[in-house]
Amino acid sequence: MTTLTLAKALNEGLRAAMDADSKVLVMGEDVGKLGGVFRVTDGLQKDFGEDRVIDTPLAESGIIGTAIGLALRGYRPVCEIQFDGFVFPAADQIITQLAKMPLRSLGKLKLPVVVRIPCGGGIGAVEHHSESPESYFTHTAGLRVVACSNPVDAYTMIQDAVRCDDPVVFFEPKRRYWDKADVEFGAPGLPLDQARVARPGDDVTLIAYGPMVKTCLEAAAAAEEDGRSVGVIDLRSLNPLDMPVVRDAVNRTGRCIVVHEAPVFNGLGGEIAARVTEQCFYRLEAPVLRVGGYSTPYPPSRLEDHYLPDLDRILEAVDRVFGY
Amino acid sequence: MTTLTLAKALNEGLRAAMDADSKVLVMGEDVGKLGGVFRVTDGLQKDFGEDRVIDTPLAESGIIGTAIGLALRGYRPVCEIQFDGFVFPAADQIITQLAKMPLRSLGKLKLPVVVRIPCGGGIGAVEHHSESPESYFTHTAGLRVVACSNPVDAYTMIQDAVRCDDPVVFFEPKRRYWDKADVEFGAPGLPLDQARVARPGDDVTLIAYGPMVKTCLEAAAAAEEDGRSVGVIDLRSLNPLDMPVVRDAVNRTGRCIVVHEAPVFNGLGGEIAARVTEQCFYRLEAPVLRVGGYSTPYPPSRLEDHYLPDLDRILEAVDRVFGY
Amino acid sequence: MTAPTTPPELVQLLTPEGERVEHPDYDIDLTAEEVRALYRDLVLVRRVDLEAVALQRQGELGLWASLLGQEAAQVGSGRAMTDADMAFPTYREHGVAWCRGVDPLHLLGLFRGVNHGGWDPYEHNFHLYTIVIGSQTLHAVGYAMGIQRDGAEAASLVYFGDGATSQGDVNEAFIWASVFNAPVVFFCQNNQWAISEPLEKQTKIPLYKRASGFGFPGIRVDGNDVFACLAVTRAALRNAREGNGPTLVEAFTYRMGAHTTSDDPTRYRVADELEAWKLKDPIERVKAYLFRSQLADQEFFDKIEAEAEQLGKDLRARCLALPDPQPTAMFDHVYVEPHALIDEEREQFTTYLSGFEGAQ
Amino acid sequence: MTAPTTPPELVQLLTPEGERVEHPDYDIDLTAEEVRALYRDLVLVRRVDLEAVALQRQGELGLWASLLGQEAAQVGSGRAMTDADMAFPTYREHGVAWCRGVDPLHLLGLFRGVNHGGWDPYEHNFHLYTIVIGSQTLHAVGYAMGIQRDGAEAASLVYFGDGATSQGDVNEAFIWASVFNAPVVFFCQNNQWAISEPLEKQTKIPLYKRASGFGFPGIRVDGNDVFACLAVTRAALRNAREGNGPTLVEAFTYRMGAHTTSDDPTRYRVADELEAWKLKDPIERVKAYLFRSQLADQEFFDKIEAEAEQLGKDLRARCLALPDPQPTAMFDHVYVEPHALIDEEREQFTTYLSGFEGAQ
Ligand SMILES: Cc1ncc(C[n+]2csc(CCOP(=O)(O)OP(=O)(O)O)c2C)c(N)n1
Ligand SMILES: Cc1ncc(C[n+]2csc(CCOP(=O)(O)OP(=O)(O)O)c2C)c(N)n1
Ligand SMILES: [Mg+2]
Ligand SMILES: [Mg+2]
Repeated sequence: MTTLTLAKALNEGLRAAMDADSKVLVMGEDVGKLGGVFRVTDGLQKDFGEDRVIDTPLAESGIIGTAIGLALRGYRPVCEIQFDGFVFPAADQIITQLAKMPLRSLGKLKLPVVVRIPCGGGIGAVEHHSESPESYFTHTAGLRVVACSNPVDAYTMIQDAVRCDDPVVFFEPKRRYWDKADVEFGAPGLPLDQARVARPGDDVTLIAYGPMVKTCLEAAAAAEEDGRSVGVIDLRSLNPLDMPVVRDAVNRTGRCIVVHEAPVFNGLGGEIAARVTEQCFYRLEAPVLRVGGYSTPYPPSRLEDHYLPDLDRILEAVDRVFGY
Repeated sequence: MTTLTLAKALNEGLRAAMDADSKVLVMGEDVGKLGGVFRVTDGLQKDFGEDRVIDTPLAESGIIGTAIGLALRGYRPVCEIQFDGFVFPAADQIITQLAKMPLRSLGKLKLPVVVRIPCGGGIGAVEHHSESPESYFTHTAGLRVVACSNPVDAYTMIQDAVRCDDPVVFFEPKRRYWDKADVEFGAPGLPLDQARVARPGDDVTLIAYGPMVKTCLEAAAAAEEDGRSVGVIDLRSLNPLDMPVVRDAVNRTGRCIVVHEAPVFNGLGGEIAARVTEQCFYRLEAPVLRVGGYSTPYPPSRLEDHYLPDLDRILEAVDRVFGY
Repeated sequence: MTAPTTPPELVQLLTPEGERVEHPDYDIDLTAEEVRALYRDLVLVRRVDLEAVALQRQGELGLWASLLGQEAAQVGSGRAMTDADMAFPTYREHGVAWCRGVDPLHLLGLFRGVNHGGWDPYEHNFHLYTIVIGSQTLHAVGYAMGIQRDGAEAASLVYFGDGATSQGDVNEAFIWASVFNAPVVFFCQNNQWAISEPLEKQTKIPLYKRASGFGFPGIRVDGNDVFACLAVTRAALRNAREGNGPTLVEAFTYRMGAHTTSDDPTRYRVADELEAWKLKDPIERVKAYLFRSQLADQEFFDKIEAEAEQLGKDLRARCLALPDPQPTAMFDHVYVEPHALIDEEREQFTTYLSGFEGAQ
Repeated sequence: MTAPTTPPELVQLLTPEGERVEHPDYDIDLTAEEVRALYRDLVLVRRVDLEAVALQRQGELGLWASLLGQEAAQVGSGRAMTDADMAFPTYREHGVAWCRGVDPLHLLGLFRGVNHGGWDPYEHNFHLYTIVIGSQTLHAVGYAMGIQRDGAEAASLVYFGDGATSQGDVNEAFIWASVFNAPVVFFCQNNQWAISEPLEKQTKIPLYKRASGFGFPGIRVDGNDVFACLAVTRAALRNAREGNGPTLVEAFTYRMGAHTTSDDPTRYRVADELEAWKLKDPIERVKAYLFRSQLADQEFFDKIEAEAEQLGKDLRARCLALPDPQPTAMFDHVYVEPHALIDEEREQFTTYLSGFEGAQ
């Protein structure tokens, strides 16, 4: 057991993946000497060389496009997108090529490419550095989308993502990069497509992923003081969703709130709400509520505390869901 | 009154918009002499000149990026994306610039840019020519997203979109381009952000837009023979949604089905289902059901009839929604 | 052989009249058999194309993108590759597919809508058709970076059109290839048109010059001259394999037909242009050369003609016999590993379908 | 004046030692007053930058992207514009902002997180900062196409870095500008680094040569020489306004500081490099020139120094006084016209907020 930050857990996970398979490459802007702006790739170039840890030209479409080509040649590239807001120049390569080429080839081509995206707000950054673009990818068939929320998962999930033969978009909660936990090297985690009951609860189920898991756990603890038993599910996998775990929880509580940083409108919360409602219709005491970002571009950082779901907003939703 | 196809109605609408305001430009690939691959811009270059109807280099990011620049200089560009599947190279300019620049400027800049996208399947085309990418844009704050379903709306909506001072993503149902209706030149339509009750109904409400409106109307007619009164709402505006119209209908029927061609997973249907459930919770006799594309890339054309919602799939959902 | 008659910037080894000419930097020694083989390729490839157009007209294909006029560019470059090289085509490289040994039936399958690409790219080292303009250039560069890492003797050869040169991706591919010195040859078929847009909508200067701004050589070759296309591409590929980095080859040619069967070129180009280019037909000049140099006789030409006819007939028959995919096939291969959502939807769909059984 | 000492490809009019040199194609006649004004700009701009770095260190700004070392490139090009020209900056063009008359407080506001860009772009013909690398190059070209349509006497001047040249958008901007002959000047500040990546990760050949492949002129100027930057940009802008199309100007300079205040350059570059560039400081050479040619005396320098101090002090005070925006401000200006969803969310939010009133 070693105490690691989430960033360091990812770093160790990547290191293990590169040790295990010489075809694994890391590529992106500033991933080499600098070790990435969040130091997730720190030291990897020094240890694995410039052929396996590639500082690329500054162009995201080029990063994903050449990663696809490398994958076609048998490599397993792990691409870093420097910040959430900079994934869009690569949208075409991700959506029309990475996601669709395996089907296009009737399974003859596989593209084990991982696209790592530090995501979310709460770090006081300038524009484009605090976004949550997961819905653009969960809506794109052919991609797997996952989000880690803590160092233990980060360590195993990144390795599982690298081992996965499908393309995986891997979200990392940047404001949790410095959160610490004890990580056991070599220990396996939950399968990549399974959700985790982060906290059981009888009265209401909070569904979250990435940075909001911690916030939800805090809200659950606060609610307990008011005598409410609030469960929290950490989805981990955003596409596919682990509906059995979600269903079980909601069937028990009859009340459900989805929490994410992305704008609510047409966000993943809508999908979850619609599915939960269809699958647990007779058990629901209230509509599934959603707490998330507003339908505005991510605001300047002096306003982000208002924009982001926090304890108060979650607890307010808990109150509301009991109002039905 | 003149009988026009939907394509011709758009053409006449664009012509009227260009006549009304000399700042209106049309730009895109093959929009000039060819008049666009669907002839929506037919004859416009001949009549308005190459300065106002611009055949651009073959690059979608360039089209939207330069359109933004032209808008900053006071022009009102109407950009054509040749097919739905080719909008992604422009994703960055649309999502990080077009949608966000007005807020970024605290309202000092407005970007009255229209992005026209022929969308949807059913025409037996090759890959990338049959997609329904609306969710990528409805989830993007700062954009208005609309879809026309018939020649009458096409004629007025395109003019309203051009007149609108916000950026508008304008979806055109390509398999309905050749549908005809009587159009009255100069007559105003519903406001751009309002939904239309395409058919009133007492038992169940179908919510659709673009190409699926016609399919829903046919399904409603078929259901009537079975004694079911099925209403159809043509959303017209996908962001914002016209919730009052939707709510009224669902509160009456207590049953609601959303139909679209895009994959159901994290599609607009999820948002509508979540909202309707929250706003009409006590009136709903059944969960809001969704009929849409599957979570696969758009299939080869020999399979598209299986992929696309049709009469049978809608009627099957109608049966199901009565099973609750 | 005589001195060249075209501007020096255009590499030409065989004139439209079928005369062999010299070029200071590029030449090629072909045996009679090799020339006859090239001629056969050209004729058969055109025949496949013709049959496909006919099939489309008769409603058997949803669409077809004809290569008419571009046979030499495709066969010349296609035959320049070794087995180890990897080709990345657009949607029009039927001639290259032929050279790589891909059964033309697979191409028809795609345009018939039976699948999005039915061949095994690794079997022929011929990647799937890419429809999104320019995307494949980055794949080719990435693949070439893989070749570098493998220490293999191979190169990527990537095809794209004049219109494609305007896409950001293509220019990023130039940058990547240059910076990483990747073993890739960029083969641009400048057929003068991107659907209805003439070349001047994409560039003000000859396209092959684009490369110089990225720090690697560009060269323009007569795209209707199969010898020149072979010689120039072969040299560029060898150069790439030897670690000397990328080359841009601009094959100067002409799209003799419509953009695709959906297109109507009379709306945007004049007939004269086509007539002028007909005089530069890529097949006629090889035929003239074979005749003139007595490398082939009428019997040979008749034999090829007959082979072409048979090929067309067979292809048609096999195309009509192409079975539609099973409905549930749309769920296959979306993911390589099990995926709960796909499984759920497949099951729902199967149940739904079974509801129709016995009905009607 | 003496003969130039730098390689001919680099336009230089003032050596690092403060000597005026000649250039065959570019020269400039500046009055003493003009030179002193440029010096003042350089010093004040550096002072603003310094204050901002200090404010960031003290937690008053979330981030700052220092222009240290790039003052001459920015002031030279910034002063080359007429009022009618339109500038499109990245996130580092504080010196250009200064030349356009934008209150530096607005720049601080952005980095403090008060807004995403608080000035009126039309008031100063200085567009908002663009953070997504390269996007603004297309906006500048589109704007220039608007200028063409207006028949106006103006041009766009768009800024970007060496790293940005790898983005598809920038290359598409080159194509558009060339094909439409748009009145735009591409001003690339090659400060040798894109965060931790040195120039050779973006290109193998000098960046100014990129333009030739797109069919328009490229020129490299000493980016630490304010005279040369002024002369070359002025000529390029004039050329653009006169209908002769785009120019790429590569200002060869150096990022003396960290990429931003979040960056730690000791991880990726050696101290020697910085020392070498210090000898080419853009301000020192103008000071030396002013001294040497007796165009200014100590009193002048002292006055500017004092003005700079005052500017820094004022700026600090005004920065600390910057009010946070109202919470509901995040809903303003998302759309120009009424939008039901925004209205609904604003109302919900207001109700939610009011629940806290009186609480605690
Ligand atoms: C990204 C993208 N935009 C638009 C299209 C539609 N489209 C298909 S082919 C074509 C023209 C291509 O011209 P060129 O690159 O010269 O190739 P050619 O067809 O002449 O072989 C266009 C615009 C597309 N396939 N992809
Ligand atoms: C599309 C995009 N990708 C990545 C980034 C993150 N980023 C910010 S600045 C920068 C380096 C820019 O280098 P250069 O263009 O040389 O400009 P400089 O910062 O040196 O002025 C990077 C990678 C970004 N802002 N936008
Ligand atoms: Mg072409
Ligand atoms: Mg730089």
